[in-house]
Amino acid sequence: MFNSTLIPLMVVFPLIAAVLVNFMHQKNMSVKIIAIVSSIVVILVPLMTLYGVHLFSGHIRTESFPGISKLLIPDVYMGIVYSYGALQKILLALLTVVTVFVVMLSITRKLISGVYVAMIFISLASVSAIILADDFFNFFVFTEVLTVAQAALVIAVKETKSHKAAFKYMIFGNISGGSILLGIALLLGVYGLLNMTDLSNAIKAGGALQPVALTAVALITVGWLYESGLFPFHIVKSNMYENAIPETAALLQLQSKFVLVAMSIALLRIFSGYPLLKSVMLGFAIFTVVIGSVMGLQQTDLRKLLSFVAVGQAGLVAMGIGLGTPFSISAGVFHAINDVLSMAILFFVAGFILESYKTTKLDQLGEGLKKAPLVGLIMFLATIAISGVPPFNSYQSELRLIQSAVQAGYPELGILVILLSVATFVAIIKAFYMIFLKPGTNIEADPKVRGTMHKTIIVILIVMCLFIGLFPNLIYDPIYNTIVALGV
Amino acid sequence: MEPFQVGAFLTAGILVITGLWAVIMMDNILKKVIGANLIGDGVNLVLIGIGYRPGGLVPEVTHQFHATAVPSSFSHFLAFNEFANQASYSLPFALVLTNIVIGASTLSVMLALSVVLYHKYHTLSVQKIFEGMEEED
Amino acid sequence: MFDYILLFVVALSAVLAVIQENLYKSIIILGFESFSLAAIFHFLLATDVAATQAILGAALIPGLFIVALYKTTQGRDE
Amino acid sequence: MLDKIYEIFHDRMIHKGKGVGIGSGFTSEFLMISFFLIAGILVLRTANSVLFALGSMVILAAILFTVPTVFRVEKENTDSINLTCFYVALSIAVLLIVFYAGSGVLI
Repeated sequence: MFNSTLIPLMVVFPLIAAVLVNFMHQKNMSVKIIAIVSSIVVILVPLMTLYGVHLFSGHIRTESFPGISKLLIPDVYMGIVYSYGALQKILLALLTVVTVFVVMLSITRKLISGVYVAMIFISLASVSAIILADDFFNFFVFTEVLTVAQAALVIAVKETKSHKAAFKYMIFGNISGGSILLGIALLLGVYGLLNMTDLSNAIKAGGALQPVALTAVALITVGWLYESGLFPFHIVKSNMYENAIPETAALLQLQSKFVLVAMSIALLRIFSGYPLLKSVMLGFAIFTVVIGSVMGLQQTDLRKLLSFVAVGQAGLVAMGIGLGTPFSISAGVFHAINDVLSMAILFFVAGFILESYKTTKLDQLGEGLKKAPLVGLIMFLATIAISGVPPFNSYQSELRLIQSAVQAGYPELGILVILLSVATFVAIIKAFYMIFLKPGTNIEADPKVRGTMHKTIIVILIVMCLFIGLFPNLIYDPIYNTIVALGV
Repeated sequence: MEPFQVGAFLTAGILVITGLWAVIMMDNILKKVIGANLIGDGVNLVLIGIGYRPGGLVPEVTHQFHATAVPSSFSHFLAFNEFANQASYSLPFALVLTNIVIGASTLSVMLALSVVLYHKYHTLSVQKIFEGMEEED
Repeated sequence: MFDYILLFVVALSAVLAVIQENLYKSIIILGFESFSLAAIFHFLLATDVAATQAILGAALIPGLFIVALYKTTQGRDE
Repeated sequence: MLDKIYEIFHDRMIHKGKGVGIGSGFTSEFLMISFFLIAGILVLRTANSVLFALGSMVILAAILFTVPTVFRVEKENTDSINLTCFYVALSIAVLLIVFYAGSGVLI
């Protein structure tokens, strides 16, 4: 069997880089060099790796056990398996690109230490593992690592508010981690398997779910809600985004949306014959969409506004996935990819504003267009990109979401998607007006802040948005084919 | 299922529910952390209970395995089928080892955070730390 | 019989650790609970896990708690 | 009519900036009401049960009497850890009940 050997490098290499950077804590020059070199490698590895599966320590698939086996299916994997396909390639390429942007922005700042960069690399490694893993326990371990790494990134801000946000995040992370592991344990007790492909086959072969397996579904769904920041946990997530450094918040929202995609696809694969799960996902997603956008409209601080909008958009992604047809699932995944780019631009703009004005409170800002015309222009473009105006990428995915909602028999949800994009537009254009156009301001911009790196990065990202908007099929077709092939 | 296994599962249920109650209802910040620890303990007990087989062999310390034994040569110590019928299931044990270590690390981060929050607010009450004083940055 | 008594001890000390007013006593009870849990792991044929749990759960975690408690209340009763 | 609504919103949002804030308040109120209408229509259309229909009608009527709903939503979504704890416990319970009842284990 073909064993693709480069696949674990996507997880192992960022971990090695994290350890190295962590050792070089006080030495700024070596941290810079190591970070730049590892960034280049990190970007190159997903592009160079061939599609395939990696079987850890060479445990091949067993043929069948003799009569002693009590398993429902004869043919199982014996070790941890990572699989790498077109969908994983797209997600990982985007993840590494945005992570490298954030690393570049971090090492240009004076205050940021080696430990901070190390945490960024650890979170990169864990999200890669979550996207790649085909083994449920491996998946769980890396969600826990991701929780700690994200909390550490927020703690690094050294304000009391961010400490409180991180404490809340970790307490609820403990609840959700416990419930995911309990669900895995119950599934292991019932079916004796941990591999997702095998579990899916075994559950199909075993007929209707028993009460114990139903409990497992409910517990894993609680974990899913937490990892993706949906309804009861949306406050916790938006608190994290709001209290992190805005550049890091761009990374955090990207990570949680990708974990949402990976975990939803895993859940839909495992419990593919269980339609109630999709309805529950849809219900929580709709609730999150509405509450996220309503709360976003009410905010007067740019970071808080953007974090609620990010939560609402995550709900939109989950809505596409919860509709449950292959078309809607791929539209949801496509929307996750598009939305992550435009949200990242907006958070980077927020980072620039925080750096040059030392505040993000909307009623204190104003007349920014004279100071930074380029940033203003790109924020406007990103605003119309995120609210689904044609030349940009979110238009393509929101169109597909509406089409799939109508096809699945819920035209009302199409209306809801349109309303949400209108609300998002109103919320962010309000912020745009108050920062860049509103006459009269009482704070001065810091003339020393040039923000060359910020400007370069947001120009690159808006060009990427435009490119995906003009050629959507380059991204969309591989996703659709993967989803159809997975048979969720 | 064995009676002892059932007892272990019931105890695990009590642990998880007690921990959840402590996390959700208790006001003291250290009690919340204790509750988080109890949840982890309960889940570990469930996993260990799955692997139990009454009177079974312990795979890690069984005398059938010598230092020289390689997987292909199990047969001359004990037939593999016979071994598989007698040994306890050791996959969950490996999972629990991982989970104990993860739990300890998250716990230490939470404790450190609660110490930091105490130095800011001079109280351990969650009510006083998280509610009120919202306007102060 | 001893193993069933241990199960009861674990459940009882978990509840006691949560409802105990004095935090020092609560932490000591938590360590006791972890150690009994390690013994149960031994009876459930997981000896390696029992060793890890005995070290981490009964020594390291209560130690961390005690340090945190000392750092927060400086030995005063809260 | 519109002036009266403006007055209501202005009184409640006095600490939140001037005209632009009230405009976005209007938008979110409109979004909430349309969401409840859409949810009501969905439940009425998909659930073929008199119980669900009556329940959703009652809830809709109750919500339409508490306009503006935005401020209530905002009050329920503060940073408070206790509120989040409550909603977490509630949703765990709802999930267990939905999965058991929907698969015919409980009912």
